[in-house]
Amino acid sequence: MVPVNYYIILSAILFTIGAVGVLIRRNPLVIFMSVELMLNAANLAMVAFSSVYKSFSGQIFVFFVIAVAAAEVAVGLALIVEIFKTKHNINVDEMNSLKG
Amino acid sequence: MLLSEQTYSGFLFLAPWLVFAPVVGLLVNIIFGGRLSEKAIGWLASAASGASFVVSVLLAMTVAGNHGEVLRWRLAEWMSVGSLTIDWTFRVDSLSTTMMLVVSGVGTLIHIYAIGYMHEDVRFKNDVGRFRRFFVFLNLFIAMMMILVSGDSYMMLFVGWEGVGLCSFLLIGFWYEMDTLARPSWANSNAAKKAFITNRVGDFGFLIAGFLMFWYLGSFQFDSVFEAAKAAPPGIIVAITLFMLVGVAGKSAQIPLYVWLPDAMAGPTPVSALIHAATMVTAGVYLITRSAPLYTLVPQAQYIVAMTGAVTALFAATIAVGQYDIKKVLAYSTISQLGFMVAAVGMGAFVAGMFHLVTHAFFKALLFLSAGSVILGLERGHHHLAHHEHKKESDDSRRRRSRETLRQAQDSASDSKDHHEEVFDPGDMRNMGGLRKTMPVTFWLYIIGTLALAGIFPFAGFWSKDEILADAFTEGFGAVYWLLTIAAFFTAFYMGRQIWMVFFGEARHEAAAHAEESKPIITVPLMVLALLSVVGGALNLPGLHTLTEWLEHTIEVHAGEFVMSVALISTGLALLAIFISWLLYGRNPLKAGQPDPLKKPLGFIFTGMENKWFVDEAYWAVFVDRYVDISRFLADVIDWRFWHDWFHDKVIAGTYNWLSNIALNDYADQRGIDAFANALGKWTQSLSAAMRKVQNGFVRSYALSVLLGVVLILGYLLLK
Amino acid sequence: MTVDLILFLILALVSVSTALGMLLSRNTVYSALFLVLNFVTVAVFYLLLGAPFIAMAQVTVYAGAIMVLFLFVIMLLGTEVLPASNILPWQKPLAGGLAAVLAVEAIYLLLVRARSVAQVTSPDVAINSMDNLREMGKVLFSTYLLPFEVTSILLLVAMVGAIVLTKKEKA
Amino acid sequence: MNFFLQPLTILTFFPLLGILVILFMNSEMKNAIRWTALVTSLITFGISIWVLTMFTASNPDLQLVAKYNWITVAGWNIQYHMGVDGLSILLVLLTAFLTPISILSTWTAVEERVKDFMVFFLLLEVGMTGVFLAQDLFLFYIFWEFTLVPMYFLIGIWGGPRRIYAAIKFFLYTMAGSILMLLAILWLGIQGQTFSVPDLILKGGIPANIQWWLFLAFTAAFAIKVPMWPLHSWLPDAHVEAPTAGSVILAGVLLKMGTYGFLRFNIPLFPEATVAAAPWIALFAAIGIIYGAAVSYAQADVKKLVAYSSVSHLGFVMLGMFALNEQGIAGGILQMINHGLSTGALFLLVGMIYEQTHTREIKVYGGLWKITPIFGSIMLIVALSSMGLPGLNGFVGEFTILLGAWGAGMDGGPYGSVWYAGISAAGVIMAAVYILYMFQKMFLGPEGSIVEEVKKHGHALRDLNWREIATIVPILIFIFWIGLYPAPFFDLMAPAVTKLVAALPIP
Repeated sequence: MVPVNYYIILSAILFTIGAVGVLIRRNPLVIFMSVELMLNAANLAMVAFSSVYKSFSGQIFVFFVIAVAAAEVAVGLALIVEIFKTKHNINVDEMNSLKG
Repeated sequence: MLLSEQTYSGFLFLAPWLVFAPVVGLLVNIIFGGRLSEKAIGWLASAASGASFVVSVLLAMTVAGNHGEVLRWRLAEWMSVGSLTIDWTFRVDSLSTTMMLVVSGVGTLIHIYAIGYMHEDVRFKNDVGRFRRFFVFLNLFIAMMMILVSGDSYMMLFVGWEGVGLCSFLLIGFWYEMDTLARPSWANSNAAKKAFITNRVGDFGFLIAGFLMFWYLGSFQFDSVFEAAKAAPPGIIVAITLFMLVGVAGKSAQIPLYVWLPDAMAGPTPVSALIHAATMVTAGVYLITRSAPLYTLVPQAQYIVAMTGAVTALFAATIAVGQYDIKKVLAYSTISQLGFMVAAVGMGAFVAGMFHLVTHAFFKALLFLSAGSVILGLERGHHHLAHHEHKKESDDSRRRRSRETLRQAQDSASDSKDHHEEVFDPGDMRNMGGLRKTMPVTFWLYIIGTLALAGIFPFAGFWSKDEILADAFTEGFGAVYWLLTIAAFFTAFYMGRQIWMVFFGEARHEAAAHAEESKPIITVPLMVLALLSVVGGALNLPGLHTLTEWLEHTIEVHAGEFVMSVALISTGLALLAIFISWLLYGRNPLKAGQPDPLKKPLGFIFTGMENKWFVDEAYWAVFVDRYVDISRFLADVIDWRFWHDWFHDKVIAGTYNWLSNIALNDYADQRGIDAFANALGKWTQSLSAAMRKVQNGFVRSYALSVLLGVVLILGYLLLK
Repeated sequence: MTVDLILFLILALVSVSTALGMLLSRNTVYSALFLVLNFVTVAVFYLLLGAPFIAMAQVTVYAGAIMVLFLFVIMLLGTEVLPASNILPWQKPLAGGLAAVLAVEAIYLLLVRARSVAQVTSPDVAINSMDNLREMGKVLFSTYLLPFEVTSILLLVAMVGAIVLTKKEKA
Repeated sequence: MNFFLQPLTILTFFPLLGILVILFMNSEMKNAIRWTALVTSLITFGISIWVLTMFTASNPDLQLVAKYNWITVAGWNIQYHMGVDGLSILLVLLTAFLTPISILSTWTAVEERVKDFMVFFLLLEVGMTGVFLAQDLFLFYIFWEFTLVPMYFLIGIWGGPRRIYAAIKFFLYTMAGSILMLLAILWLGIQGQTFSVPDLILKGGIPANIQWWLFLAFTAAFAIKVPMWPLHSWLPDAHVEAPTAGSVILAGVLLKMGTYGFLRFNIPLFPEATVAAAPWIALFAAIGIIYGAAVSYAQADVKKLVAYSSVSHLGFVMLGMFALNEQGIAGGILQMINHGLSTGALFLLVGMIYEQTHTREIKVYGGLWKITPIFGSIMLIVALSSMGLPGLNGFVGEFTILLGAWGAGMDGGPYGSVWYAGISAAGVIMAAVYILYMFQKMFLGPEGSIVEEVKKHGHALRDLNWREIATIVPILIFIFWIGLYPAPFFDLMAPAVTKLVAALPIP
């Protein structure tokens, strides 16, 4: 059978790819997708552990994560749309009004 | 004595109504007076005062029916603290009922008189609304006077004592926005204030006497005090009686506190008659009589009291000679007569003093009210003229009067400086003359009053004054006797002078020529008083001693003997004085603008008399101005400039400011702590300027630093 | 090598390559489509791990709803391809380096330092069957009732929030 | 729950309820805010009457006691300890009585920031009532300092042109004295293991030399508050600048906190020091009486005149209390009430005319009695009460005080000389001088220039309206009541006073 370590390593790789995506892409939509990928990586790890320990908790947690992710995406996309409406641009490199 | 059985303390329960009746009267007038007519207001007040009189009569009957036993009616507790207990208790005995009868009797007559008098007065002075106020005050006065005479303790007496002082203040200052000649001025209100404050000086003495009394004799209640006094050290009794004398001097206008009474003539004439002649000013005499058991214990104090009275009697009589104002003459006469009374009670002749008090109340009220009638008569004449002949007034008389008003202004120190040329003084005897033709009723009433005052047989004044003189003579008060006898001579003289100047000769002013006689509402009360002035002597005729027997129940008395030589001397002197006054003023009546015939022969002495021996000026210079100076100095220099501005603002606040600003802020703080803190700040600033570059506002680079953190933490975990 | 392992390795390869594809595509639409593929492979992993309910949820919610929403927005905004920019020039190499370190660290941590755990063998019947759904439901509506309800409120709030955010302001 | 249902707790903190309501009101609803404040203070007055009905006059001890542990850390034993006895019941009633009157007096006088004003005013009432009811030194100190804050703002916000100066001076001056008192309180509390005043009195036994220092420390706080000569310098500033209602409460109640402090703490806690210090207090009191009377005569500003007259009147209170006999102390307490009524009424009346003329300079007035007869008559009664005319309240207090002071001056008494009483009695004459001066210059004589001045602005001087009469008449009722029948008032305090005197080491 497949050792659970494999699943975990896969999860780590996916998570890293997601993290790189957040860091190097300038399109907020892609950044957003990368965030989703990271979430998925974490979910995968949790389901794997749930299977090892024969407990529902991991799965239940994943269920909630999915629900929250849905909510997050709804609000996040709404924000992006709104930003685009006011700035006519969604390049994150041009949004540095936080600069101190 | 079946009646006495029935009236035994039967009417005693009415005692509080002595006070309540006038209080009800004044309350009704305050609340509903605005809707009542003048007549209704006046008669209501008179009825209230009359009710008081009726109660007094009933109480007197009760006392009589009770063989002169002292009766008390306790209304309520007043103060009770520790060993101090003072009640509102009414004391009904022969002495207090005598005073009640005089006060309410004369008071009621004057109330009625005032209905007529004030009706005209408020119109001459253009403030009809003030009619009601007058009667409210008058009723208040009756109430306070009743408290004074019916109180069973020194403190209840003191309530009335100060209360009448208040009424006196209110009524002297009744026309508070003008002077006696109705010009806008502070004069009347100054006179009122002067009266109150002078009385307060006397009350200070009364209070001190009270403190001594309480702590050494243990009570304020009359009988307890008298009982305890018998065992007390005489020094204490001397102190008490002399401090009490200060109070008496204030209220009864004796030297040195008499100065307020002449100024008090600023009040309307009924007030002068009621308060400043007949009743309030005699309160001091009543007080000494009431305290007879104290005074008889200490002959030294008695002697001082007697001398005070005698000296006042003569001193005031001399001033009266030099006065031109019809009421001022009477005012000094009142002081002089009060001196007689005080001298009498000082000598221990309490009955004589009370006797003179009663008769004096009759005839001096009569004289004042008649003088009021004269003044009104002149006012009417002047009013008449002002309406019809004002323009025709000759230049000559105008010039003369302007000169006169100037002199009057100089006469009274308290008068305001501003005065107009065209001011007519209806009270100035130099404006009168020949009034016997225009005002015959008043003339005859005035004659009766004068004869009574001068002590001519058989008028009331003769009997009472003579009893005082006889007592002085027989009791061995030689100096007092002579002082009083000379004073009696002066009395007859200035009264004669007044009669000749006012009623005889020719009118010296158009107003006098057109004077009109007063209405019956004014003259009828006068007739009653005149009748009393004639027969009042019957109260205590030698041999009968009705009053003596009456008062015997309350105070220790001795029947005054009738000394024929004394009577003959005083009557003879009085007749002589009247004759001299005829020589000076009656034979050659004064002409308009002519100076007083006494001026030449007496010279500076007359100037002194004219100017009241400059006592007011001296008091002003010694006390009043100094007090003002001291309080100004304390207020402006000590309290404000030194204590407030300099010490607090400059020294305390200034030092604090200096400490905090210069010493701490500049040196310690700015150059020490601040310098260090600033250096620290600068360093931080440069550091943060470098760090700032990291904050580029790009979300991705922030995320990168997050990742860096994650890597570092993980690395740490790995290498741990 | 068992069938399971082979299947896992193939799927893992697909999963990583689609993730990289998402990362490296210039066109956003392609990125989205790569991601859909990735999600589907992850769903298969869930099935392998005996979590059919999560797998279904993954496919419907993630691969279906969310990614369709993404595509809608991409089309709506019309910004499939962004012009090149040279702001933050060191961002890319730094990010790549750090990510590599992270991956190495994570794998090392998991393989060397972590306590070795048993292989995923013969999943439990209760878990690995159609009972899974029933059991999940029971747990969800008993032990986790409150979080469940809170989540529903969260979704409602998100919905309202999204509407409010994108609503046109009345002038 | 029991804690909140104590009558004294309710009495003290009830105004907070009103504040809560007012805080929720729009600050533009001025009339509604005024009514709320008025009704709150009236209910508080009602509660004080309720307390009075539960008060047993014949009991000399503390009554209606509420006692709970409050702060008991580090060996401290601080309690929430409230109680009322004959020494304080009248002052509590006075506070509850004057507050609605003051609020009523601000109806048209305060137009700006009405909400803040009423909140501060009700807070002030809480503080004042607390001061008179607190039986724990620590609690007392908190209430004592608490009153400073609302008063500071009342003067500083709604005052006259120099209000900031006056407010800061008032605050700092009072604070300076209080610090010393705080030290003494801490010493007492730590040394005695309790802050409860009755317990400390019961325990007693403070060595005489330490008593002296503690006595002085307490005196520093109270003498400034009274204020005793020569620490009165803040008073004219505060009075002149404070708004009318502030002056009324300042004169009516706040100053009494000082004299009450002497009565509640100095005399029973430090009996030996009290007896030893009595001649000195009497000396300063007598100087204050004469000095205050003389200085007020020379004032050009009527509010200042009344302020200095307070120095004189409070001198009487101090003189009476330190006579250490029943007459003196009972008279002192009654005089506190009298001064609150008379001087409070004087400030009210001055405020009423000030509202119309906007000047307090005496010399521009004159002849007002003719124009405003009701106002003049009421002023006359109040003025006479202030100068101690028998039959009105002022006399009863002054007379018993002077009587007591005279007794204290006799052989064996704490004063040792009757001169203090004798000289102070001369203050009665001087009171007549300045009061009559004020009355004459404002109400008698010819019309003053202000009459024309006001007419120039298009409206004539008017007499009191119904609201103003309603404000002043309750005070008049008490002026006559205390003057004619003070027995109920003396009865309330007599047992407590007897107890206080009996505990003193006087032969």
